[in-house]
Amino acid sequence: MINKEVRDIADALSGIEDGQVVMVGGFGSVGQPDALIEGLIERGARDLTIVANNAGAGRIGLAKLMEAGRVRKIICSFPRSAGSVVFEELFRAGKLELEIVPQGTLAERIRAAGAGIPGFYTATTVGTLLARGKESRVFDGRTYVLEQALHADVALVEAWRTDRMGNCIYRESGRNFNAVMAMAARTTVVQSCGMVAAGVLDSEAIVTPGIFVDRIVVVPETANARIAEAGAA
Amino acid sequence: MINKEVRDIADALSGIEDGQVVMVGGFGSVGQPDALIEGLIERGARDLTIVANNAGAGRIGLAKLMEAGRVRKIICSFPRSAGSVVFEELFRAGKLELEIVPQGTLAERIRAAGAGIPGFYTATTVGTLLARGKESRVFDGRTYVLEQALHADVALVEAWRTDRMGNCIYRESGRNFNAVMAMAARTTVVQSCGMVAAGVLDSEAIVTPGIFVDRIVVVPETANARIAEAGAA
Amino acid sequence: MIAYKSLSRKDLAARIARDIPEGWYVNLGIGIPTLVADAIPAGREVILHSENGILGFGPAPAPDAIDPWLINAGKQHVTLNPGGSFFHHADSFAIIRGGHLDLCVLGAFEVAANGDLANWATSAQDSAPAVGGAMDLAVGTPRVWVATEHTTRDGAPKLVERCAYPLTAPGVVNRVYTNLAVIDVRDGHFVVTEMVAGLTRDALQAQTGVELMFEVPEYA
Amino acid sequence: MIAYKSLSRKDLAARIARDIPEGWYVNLGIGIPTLVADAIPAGREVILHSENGILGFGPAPAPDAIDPWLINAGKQHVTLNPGGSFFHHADSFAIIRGGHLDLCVLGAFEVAANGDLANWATSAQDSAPAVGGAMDLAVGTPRVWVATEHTTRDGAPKLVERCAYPLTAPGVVNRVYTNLAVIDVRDGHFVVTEMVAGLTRDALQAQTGVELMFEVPEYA
Repeated sequence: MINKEVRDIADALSGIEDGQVVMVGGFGSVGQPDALIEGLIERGARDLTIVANNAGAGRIGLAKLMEAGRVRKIICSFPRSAGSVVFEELFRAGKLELEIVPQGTLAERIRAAGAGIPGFYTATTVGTLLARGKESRVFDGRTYVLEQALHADVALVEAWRTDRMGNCIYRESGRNFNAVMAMAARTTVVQSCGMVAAGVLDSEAIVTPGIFVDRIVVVPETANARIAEAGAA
Repeated sequence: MINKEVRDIADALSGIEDGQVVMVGGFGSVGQPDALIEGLIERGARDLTIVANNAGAGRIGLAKLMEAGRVRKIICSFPRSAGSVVFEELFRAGKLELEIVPQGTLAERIRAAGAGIPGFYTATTVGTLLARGKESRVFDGRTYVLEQALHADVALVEAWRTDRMGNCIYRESGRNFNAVMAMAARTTVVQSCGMVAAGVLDSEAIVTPGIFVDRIVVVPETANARIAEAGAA
Repeated sequence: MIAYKSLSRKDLAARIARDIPEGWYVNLGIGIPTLVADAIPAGREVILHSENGILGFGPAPAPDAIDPWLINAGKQHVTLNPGGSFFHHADSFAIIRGGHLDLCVLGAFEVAANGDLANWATSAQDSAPAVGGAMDLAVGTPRVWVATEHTTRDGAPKLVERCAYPLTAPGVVNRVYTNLAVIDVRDGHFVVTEMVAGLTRDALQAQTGVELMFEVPEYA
Repeated sequence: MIAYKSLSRKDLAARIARDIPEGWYVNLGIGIPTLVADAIPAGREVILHSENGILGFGPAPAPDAIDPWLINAGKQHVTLNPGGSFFHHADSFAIIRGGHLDLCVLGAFEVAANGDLANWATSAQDSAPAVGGAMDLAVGTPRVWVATEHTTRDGAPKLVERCAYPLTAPGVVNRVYTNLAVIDVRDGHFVVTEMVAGLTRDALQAQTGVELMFEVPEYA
């Protein structure tokens, strides 16, 4: 019987090695797999490239991972925000590479990786600093830039409910980048707020079919909230 | 109050003119908006380009539209199939242009149109007759061809349940091309099996948000089945 | 000098809201644009889109009714209106990039008479500015309105001949709502269509970095 | 001539099913491949994908339990297993093109020793062949197995040096299951790993359009 649930966070993150590309879901703190991020810090892999919308806030989660010196590069749309103190320090000190990608391009590059599309064109960034070095092309009289698929070794995703087959649903605005990152990595690890029996999730409403998911670890909502709060304290 | 429901099929199809590109959802007969196709035949617009997975079967639906001489060109993945007699006749007589597009490329070109992506690369067709005349490009040592977005003037879609805001859910394998075509047309017309009050459809399970939908006409499932049967008789 | 009263941020938001018809799909940026949500006249259905995957979000919840899973792109707690829906980030930006929204209202550091918008980076030397969804919105949305104070806190004009700040997108702004005036962008010119009571053309021009055209009568 | 018994279509399907481990995500083409679905050993979970937006479909329903909304890509009525899901066509081919399936099993007009597959058009002069999802499957799936009779009805070989029919995709086939043998495609060669009882190497070679390599003992 297929069963993608693993015993604990350490099992869920096994195989993550130095130098890998790790996608981390969430937007703001919603849908962010905090327990997996903590586990990644404990695991100790270094020289990581992180793909996420933000570059962390405070000294928890992604910021803590960066502060621990594990991140070589971050690919994100919104690095500098209220509370992005760790990012600022490291970036100013030249200890962190940064690739700024407009949010829609970031989402589409991730989806492209999942969909077997190596490159696509978008009008976003045309005529701006962020188009520097990008190839451009005209379709129907309008200029677009070429963007390439963004793949990952591992995606860390938070879902609301999952089943043993790996099917996921998300909750409200917790869906965000999680559902696209789940498609784009060689190994997709889901931090689930709860397991249900196969067949319980509505077949019409499954957002991430199990085919995209490799491992699931259950972290109840309350436990995840405690991690976030403990970090913030 | 927003209300996208229109009175009848004629209202739903108003504005469709000669020479337009019309997308028609469905795969096989499932999710095919038969009543809208009948309405399109009655409307009389000519010189149409039809985008659909199939080129019709028997002498009903799309086949009837073609037999009536209204279609200049068909863009599809599966033109010749059991029962595609009208297509065969017209095509052999040189009365119908054909663009064969692999099914995945067809779906992605339609999605690209809806997503503001004018072009993308895919490995599908590389090294085959269907790559003739296509621009190719190498990413990471593998060759891909450039495919362009496929836009439409009108998309004819069948949905299972809709609300006045235009939100749609589909039923089982009836989702198919309908959900992507709904994104890709200037005007999206939905043949709905039934209306529900706004807020009844599960916000997590809405497949086509109302923003993609312009008009809805209710055709109960039984009525649609009668149209299909009458045509087949 | 003739007396005039510039609009408060709240009144500016209300002024913008007045121009949004029922049925439009609208994305509101951070800052003054966010205030537009609360200013839409009661009973007028305008559907708000948020980059993080929401259509049809509603006003902030009561403090005791906050749903931690439901925030907008500005990371504020919101509610969901009946008929609202959730989707993932790629679908959310398919909506934006695909031109499906009717309008976005954005803040700005500078707007140029040719419609250029600068609202993300404060200098070309800033190597880590946060772009977020601003470029996608500016490029993808058929109507881009800017909501801004007419000048910076130091009194420097924000409406200029050419933007000095890095562009968010070239030639995209259709209209600017400031605390002093409503100004269309037409064929490379700023055209003033409305001014606050008591303001003179000269006084508005004096606070603007490029020559204005006027479709409003001089103060009388 | 030594007696041998070629596999029936059903036995061929069963032979293929034997090699599909639990947990694989599999797309089955029209024809013999479709029969594989019913041949998967009971209790072994293999998840079937259909181009028209289904993961986890199950066997045909009883005639009185047909659900008109639920068909597979071959337009046959099917059922949905617990844990199955529906999605739209672009997502369905994202699964295919993105390399997420473990396996597709396709029919063929011809397979070449270099892995070229021809299974869609019967001649380059046929200007209206139906390609469907064949090219996407052939290109996107990491393992492509072909299920076919070893020869055409006329006895012409289907395993050839170079395909004469228009290609579906070049160099994609990993393995061929015929009614006579199981044949791997390795480094430009067909390598026979299994033959039906009683068949000789020579007899198999005689029905094949290109030189075979053998990893099976000669019939003894």
